[in-house]
Amino acid sequence: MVEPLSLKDFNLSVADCAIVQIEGWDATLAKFEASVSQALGAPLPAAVGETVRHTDDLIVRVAPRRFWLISEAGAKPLTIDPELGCLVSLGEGRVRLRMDGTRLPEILSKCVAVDWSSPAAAPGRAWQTAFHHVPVLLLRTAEAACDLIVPRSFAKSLTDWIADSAAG
Amino acid sequence: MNRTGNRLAAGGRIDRAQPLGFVFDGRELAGYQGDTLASALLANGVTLIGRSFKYHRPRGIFSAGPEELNALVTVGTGGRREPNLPATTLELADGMAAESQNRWPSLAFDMQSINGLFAPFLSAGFYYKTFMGPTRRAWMFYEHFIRKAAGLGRAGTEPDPGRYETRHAFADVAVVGGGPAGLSAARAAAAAGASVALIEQDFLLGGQLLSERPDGEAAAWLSAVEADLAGLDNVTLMRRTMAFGTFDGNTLGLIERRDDPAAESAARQVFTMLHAGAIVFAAGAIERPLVFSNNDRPGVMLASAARTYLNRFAVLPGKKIVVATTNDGAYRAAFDLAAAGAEVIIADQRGAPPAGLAADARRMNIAIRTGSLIADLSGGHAVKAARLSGPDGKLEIACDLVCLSGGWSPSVHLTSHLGVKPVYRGEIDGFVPGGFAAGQFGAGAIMGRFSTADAIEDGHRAGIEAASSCGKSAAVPAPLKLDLGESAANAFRAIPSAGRGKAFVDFQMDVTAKDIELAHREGYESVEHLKRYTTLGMGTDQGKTSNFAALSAMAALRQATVAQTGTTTFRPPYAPVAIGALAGRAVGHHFKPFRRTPMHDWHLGNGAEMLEVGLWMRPYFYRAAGSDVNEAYVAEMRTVREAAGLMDISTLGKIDVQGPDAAAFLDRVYTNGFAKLPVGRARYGVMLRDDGIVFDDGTTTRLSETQFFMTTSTAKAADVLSRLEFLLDTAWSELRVAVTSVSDEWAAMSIAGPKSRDILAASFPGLDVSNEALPHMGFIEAEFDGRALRIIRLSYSGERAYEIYVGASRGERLWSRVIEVGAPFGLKPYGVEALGALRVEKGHVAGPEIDGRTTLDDLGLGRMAGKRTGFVGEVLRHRPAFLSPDRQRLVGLECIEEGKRLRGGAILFLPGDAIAGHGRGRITSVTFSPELGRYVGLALLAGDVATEGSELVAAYPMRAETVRARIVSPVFLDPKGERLHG
Amino acid sequence: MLRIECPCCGPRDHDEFRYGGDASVARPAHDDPDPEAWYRYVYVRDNPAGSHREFWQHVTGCRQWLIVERDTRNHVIASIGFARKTARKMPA
Amino acid sequence: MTMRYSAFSIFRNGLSGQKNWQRAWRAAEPKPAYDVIIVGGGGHGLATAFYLAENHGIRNVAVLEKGYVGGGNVGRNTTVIRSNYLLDGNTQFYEFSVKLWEGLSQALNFNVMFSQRGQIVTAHSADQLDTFSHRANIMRLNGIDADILDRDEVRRLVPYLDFSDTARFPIHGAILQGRAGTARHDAVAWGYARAADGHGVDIVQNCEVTGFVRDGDRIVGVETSKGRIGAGKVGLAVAGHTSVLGQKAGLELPIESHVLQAFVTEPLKPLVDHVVAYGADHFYVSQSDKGGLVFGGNLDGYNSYAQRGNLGVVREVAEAAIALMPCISRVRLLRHWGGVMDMTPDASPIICPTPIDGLYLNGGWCYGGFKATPASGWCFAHTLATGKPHPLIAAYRLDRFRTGRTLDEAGVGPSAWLQ
Ligand SMILES: Cc1cc2nc3c(=O)[nH]c(=O)nc-3n(C[C@H](O)[C@H](O)[C@H](O)COP(=O)(O)OP(=O)(O)OC[C@H]3O[C@@H](n4cnc5c(N)ncnc54)[C@H](O)[C@@H]3O)c2cc1C
Ligand SMILES: NC(=O)c1ccc[n+]([C@@H]2O[C@H](COP(=O)([O-])OP(=O)(O)OC[C@H]3O[C@@H](n4cnc5c(N)ncnc54)[C@H](O)[C@@H]3O)[C@@H](O)[C@H]2O)c1
Ligand SMILES: Cc1cc2nc3c(=O)[nH]c(=O)nc-3n(C[C@H](O)[C@H](O)[C@H](O)COP(=O)(O)O)c2cc1C
Ligand SMILES: [Zn+2]
Repeated sequence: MVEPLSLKDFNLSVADCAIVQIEGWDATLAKFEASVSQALGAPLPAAVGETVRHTDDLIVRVAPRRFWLISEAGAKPLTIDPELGCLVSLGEGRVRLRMDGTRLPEILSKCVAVDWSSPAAAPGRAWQTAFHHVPVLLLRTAEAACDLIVPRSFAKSLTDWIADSAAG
Repeated sequence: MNRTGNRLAAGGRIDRAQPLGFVFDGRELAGYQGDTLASALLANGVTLIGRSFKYHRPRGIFSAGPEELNALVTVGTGGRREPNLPATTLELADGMAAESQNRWPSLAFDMQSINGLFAPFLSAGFYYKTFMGPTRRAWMFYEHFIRKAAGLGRAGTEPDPGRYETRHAFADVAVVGGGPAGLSAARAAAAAGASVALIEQDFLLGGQLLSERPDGEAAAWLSAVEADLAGLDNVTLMRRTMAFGTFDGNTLGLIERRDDPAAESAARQVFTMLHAGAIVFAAGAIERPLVFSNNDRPGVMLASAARTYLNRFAVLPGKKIVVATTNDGAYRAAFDLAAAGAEVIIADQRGAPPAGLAADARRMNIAIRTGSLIADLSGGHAVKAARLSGPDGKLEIACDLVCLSGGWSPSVHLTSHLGVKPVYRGEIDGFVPGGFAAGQFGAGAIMGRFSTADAIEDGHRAGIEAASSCGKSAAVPAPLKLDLGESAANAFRAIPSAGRGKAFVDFQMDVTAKDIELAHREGYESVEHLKRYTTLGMGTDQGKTSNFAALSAMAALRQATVAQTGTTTFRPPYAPVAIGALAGRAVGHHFKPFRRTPMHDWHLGNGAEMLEVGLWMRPYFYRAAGSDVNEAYVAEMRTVREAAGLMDISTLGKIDVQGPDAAAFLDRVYTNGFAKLPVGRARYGVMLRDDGIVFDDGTTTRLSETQFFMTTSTAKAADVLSRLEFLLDTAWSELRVAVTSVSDEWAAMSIAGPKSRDILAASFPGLDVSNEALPHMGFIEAEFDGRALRIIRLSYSGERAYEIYVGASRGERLWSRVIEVGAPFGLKPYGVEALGALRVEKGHVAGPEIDGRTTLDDLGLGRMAGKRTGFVGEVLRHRPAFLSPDRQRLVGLECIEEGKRLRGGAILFLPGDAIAGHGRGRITSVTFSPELGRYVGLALLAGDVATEGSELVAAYPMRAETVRARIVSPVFLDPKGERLHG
Repeated sequence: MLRIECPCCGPRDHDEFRYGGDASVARPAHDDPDPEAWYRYVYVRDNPAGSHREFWQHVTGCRQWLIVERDTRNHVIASIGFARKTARKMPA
Repeated sequence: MTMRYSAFSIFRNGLSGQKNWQRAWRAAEPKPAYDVIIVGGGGHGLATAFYLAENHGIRNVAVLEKGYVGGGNVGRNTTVIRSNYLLDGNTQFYEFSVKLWEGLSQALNFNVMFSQRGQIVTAHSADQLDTFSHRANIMRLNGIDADILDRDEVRRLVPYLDFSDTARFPIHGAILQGRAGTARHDAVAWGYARAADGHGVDIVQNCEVTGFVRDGDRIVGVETSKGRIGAGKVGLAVAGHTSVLGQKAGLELPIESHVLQAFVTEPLKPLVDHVVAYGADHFYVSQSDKGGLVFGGNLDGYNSYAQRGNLGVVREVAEAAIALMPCISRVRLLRHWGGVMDMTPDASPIICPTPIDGLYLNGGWCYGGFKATPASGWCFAHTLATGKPHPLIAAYRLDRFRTGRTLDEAGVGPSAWLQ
């Protein structure tokens, strides 16, 4: 359905990605975070937009009480005590667009309002924003590389947009 | 080429090594790289360029920038046709073909110039006073001709093949204007450590410095600073880029012209939304003309423009030149023109020019007539002579160029877009920015700092302040200095002269001094009334050169000060912007990118006619079932009722609701209860708005004690989620509930019909889907191809039916499997038209009934709420109007006239009623029922006449139809629901 | 563009947000039976020309509902915070 | 006695160098008191004053305008006039207004250039065409002209729209009201002002009402920037500023002020001969007699008194414009501005006596009040003169939100502008 793209100075490949969303309740958030980071064996990102890489999982704080566990190797079984929070998997509904190349910032600037040079978009940061009104999550993976996680139903339309932006 | 030799042999910022050919009104002409269309035309001795708006007077080139109001041309043909382009801003390109406008049959001979003869009667606003008879529709007749006469260029009617780009950019400091002030501001801000974007509409940096001799110290300063900036990687130089508007949040709208005919595929213009930490406005100032009789003749030009053509473009626009001025600035033009070999005389309205200037003039034997002004000009298509009048009497001077300088107006446009009114400053007799929002600064001529030296030091200061306002305050080296010794004197108010001919204030809109007097006489004396009554400043240039003269004239008439009369409102864009550029990439299929279900490609591959529903592409019907929708949907209904049909329902909104308080939460958002819903069971639910009107409906399934799976209508999915989040965040934060959209997560299909269970069993051999294991409203969970699978036994069609949900990545695989397994049972896919028809037969309400005006009771669903309280909308749904007996309620209708049919949108009357007004109700949905063999429909009908069995008349005036119908139960088949159960 | 500085995502154009109207009107308890209270909550607005407390949801970001204090005469934003009332301060 | 406008008067004044024209209306300074004070010199306020004098012989009337007459929404709107309303109460009112428009230039002796060029709203699916047919049926049943067009008929009328097979939202058909059209907005304000002035009404500009004078719980006058002025009755017609004055009077209102933008292009030779509205999104366009394409879209979507909008809507409108008429791409935007809209929860107006003795309200016109100007003035004048609502505005009561008798044409609910 969605084709990869390979140009001079810009590449786009498409992959599914396992995402598990976990969310804790207000009053018991600290306990929730403790138990989750214990279960994962990793600290949780302290602020929205920060990420923690752990083995082949990426933990992203997408909202004050909400985290995404994004894993290359398929979702891991994880259980959450309902008294502390809940869990829902979202990977089926998202497509990961993996992009790199020196033209990336220029091409991205035609797609999303992300200040490539700001600390909040530095490598290792996550940035939720709108791509022509569609909610997307941008993961800055390196100096000139990022993943853009987009809703599956829009994936084709948005990659068409990116391809056209890359064309000139 | 150069047949009139206006082009000098040397000098200018043009590249004589790169000649360019172009065409104007069919004439082949030549210019150089670095020319504008205007400079190239002048070089070729072309002085008649266009016709004015109202009187069709001949007009020439007036300025050298975006303030141009005479020399408008049309470039391109077909979809590339672009009217009303100022020749002064068009960068000359090889092969450019331009046409003059607003003339017929030709520029030289224009029929409508006879308007000039009627001028005495075509005074400002004359059309408000006539064209009112003989009949009431008379205006429609006159308007036809008035519209033809009005307008300037003609737009194309074909689609634009050009491409446009939209982008976002960020900078600590944005500097608008690449003149001395802007350049030194950029340099200072960059040195302070800020990232800087320098925005210049021209294709060269330098601003007014480009009008200085290209071999002088100004040029040296310019190239030094430019090299400087080019070397810094925290500075972006944006040439050919106009800042068209200032918006909230220090956002600037920018348009970059690329117009590279070589690269069709590349964007011809780029629209940038620049988010800046701070903005320095260094947009400079624009020279004003003088108002006198026939001041619009071709060959009349702003003094600074003449100087620009001479020094930047190496074009000497005249040989015998009269320079009329009120200030020192124009002397510099006079001197340069004289030095280039022209014969120059200066008419200075002031009693005495500064001694220094007078001496210089004498040395260059330039005559100065002090206290003098131009009384009149002669010449038709080109100026021939100027009549001066002053203390030493009248004097007629033959000339081919007249240069005007009535002082300068700071370009405050962008600083006013956020609603800040400019303020008057006496020492420059002009308006400067009336203050700045946080993070905004001004520098140079825009602030009334008119000398280059001042502009540079002012820009330096502003650059430093702007940078430090966004936390960048490294030490900054002193600015490169440049002093051209201009005096900034500007305070002498130009005196309009009263001659016999028309004295134009707004050349493009043909507004004259007399029009302003008339407006005042008739009481249109507020500057905003003046503008609207005379159309002053309403042309393509928005009065950049003309507004000030008009304001001061009105002030004089009102015996008020210019400070009191004030200015009209400045609005974006600073100069006109192509609408295509504002749309950018979001055109064609990129306008509202659409959504595909996981089975999208299968539908396309299997003859589905697609229909867009709220950005989703859905199968409307399948061509295999019939050649057109009416044939197909009936066939598809039959399949469902007799065997089984498969429908893609992936577009349904799906929301995961979890938490210890999830059940309590649902009890509050739905009109019916969910707390007692057993795990593994589904329930239909309706939500209200706070005002008691039905908001949305759907089913919710309890997956566990603390987890629910909610579905919403396709259309309302986003609104419902947002609403739930609103309630949890703002009102009920004590509830431990999380809501998450899982609409994209699940591919969903509904299999409906008597054979559905057999097909289900065959599709999932391992699963027990017996009535016991999976009763109506039951739910089971399993896996398919390693992905979660949910089956809920729900029916919309009234047949035994199941909704199958599977991980989206496996949607198409499962769909194909069920289709394949189901084929022997007669399973076929069906589309939304059939779905809609099936639900009507079953009496289910949908969009047409849930129209944002109906209540639970209107839809006959009151019992769902019963005596419950405490849910959203519960209190206001009992307002008096909703309880009145004639409130329209849902009923069923059947057509009782042979060979006739019901139609949605028909208006209902009682048999006795006059067929007029709003009737007793309306038909909301209809379908042909293959089962009943006739048309049936749902309607909203006044409760006081809605007795089952009685007759109605359905009127459809648009088809001149009336049909008799009978009121029946809205459930047309299987009222007991036997097909659902068992 | 209004630039709304989301407490957890940073400054964004307002078209990343969904407007939620006047935040100064207090929603009655879910089981409040008083029609007058609901009428006032749903319909009556101060609609000041000046400082206005209003709801915005960061829909294409963290999806939090925020309360923004904004001057309706010039769109200048004075303060922004989460709408959710919580004992602890939320991690930004 | 005001000089009559006619071809002849123009001819005579042409010969006498335009020297003999009189002021269109006097530069009145406020008297100590009036029988009726109308607050707001917009279309509705001025029309009300005119009909008070013309229909009811009440001439001791002042219109108080804080700025210049016509400087509000009447002077900044996209001037679409139509009567294609669905709901009982709206349909008849707006049709009455169109009927008044049809004779307005003659009634005012001022050419308001009412141009019945017809309004076309495109439909983009069979369902949408059905809902248009429902509307058209209601219009016909109420004696209003309406036609349903198929794709080819639309194409014949407006060939420059996108009929290609790549159109994002293909045109399926349209609804046409032939008697709909546009008028010269400023002329409406000036024409009513001049005609009211001719009847003796004082039109006072630069006079901002800052408060109300009470005698017990009755309002007997207003405080203004030009001092206190007594009044037998006070009628509010301040559109976007209704809440501001409502507050001062202690009137609780279901109104929010929102900004709506409008756009105009450079002057062009005739291109768009109708009013054309896009059924698939927020965009509508007509061409002014001067040649500019005048167009608009949706609200900016947040409370505002700033009379200016932002880039988001500028982009959305441009995108929709090109989706509907691709040839507009190289036409250049000349100017865009905003107006302050008095939005009600059902997007229908409020005209009625208020709970406060002596105070009458005319507001809540949202983005649809220009077309209503004559009928609104006519009916509000009746209400002020008789103390009782005119039958045509019976539905526009302030208490309808309490009772539930709202008129929600779009069915979007109390916070339309939040969607
Ligand atoms: C961009 C835009 C497009 C529109 N398009 C259309 C359209 O196509 N068709 C249509 O029918 N309608 C349209 N409308 C709506 C229409 O313009 C308004 O509903 C209508 O003009 C409002 O009535 P009015 O003319 O009396 O308001 P206004 O002209 O705004 O009059 C109100 C007056 O009250 C004055 N005022 C306010 N406060 C005070 C005070 N304290 N003291 C004294 N005076 C005061 C204001 O200065 C103003 O002059 C549009 C509106 C806008 C902004
Ligand atoms: N009395 C006089 O002779 C007199 C009066 C005024 C100015 N000046 C001269 O003007 C200069 C003042 O320097 P300055 O830098 O303040 O003004 P400037 O005119 O030299 O530079 C302003 C620059 O801003 C650009 N600009 C304006 N609006 C823009 C927009 N919206 N988008 C992009 N670019 C835009 C212009 O193209 C120009 O290049 C001095 O050289 C001075 O000699 C002389
Ligand atoms: C129907 C209509 C046509 C307009 N045509 C023009 C025009 O041709 N040129 C122009 O400069 N402004 C035009 N305007 C806009 C006005 O200049 C002005 O922006 C608008 O009335 C709002 O006033 P303001 O900008 O002073 O606040 C037009 C406005 C309307 C309502
Ligand atoms: Zn956020």
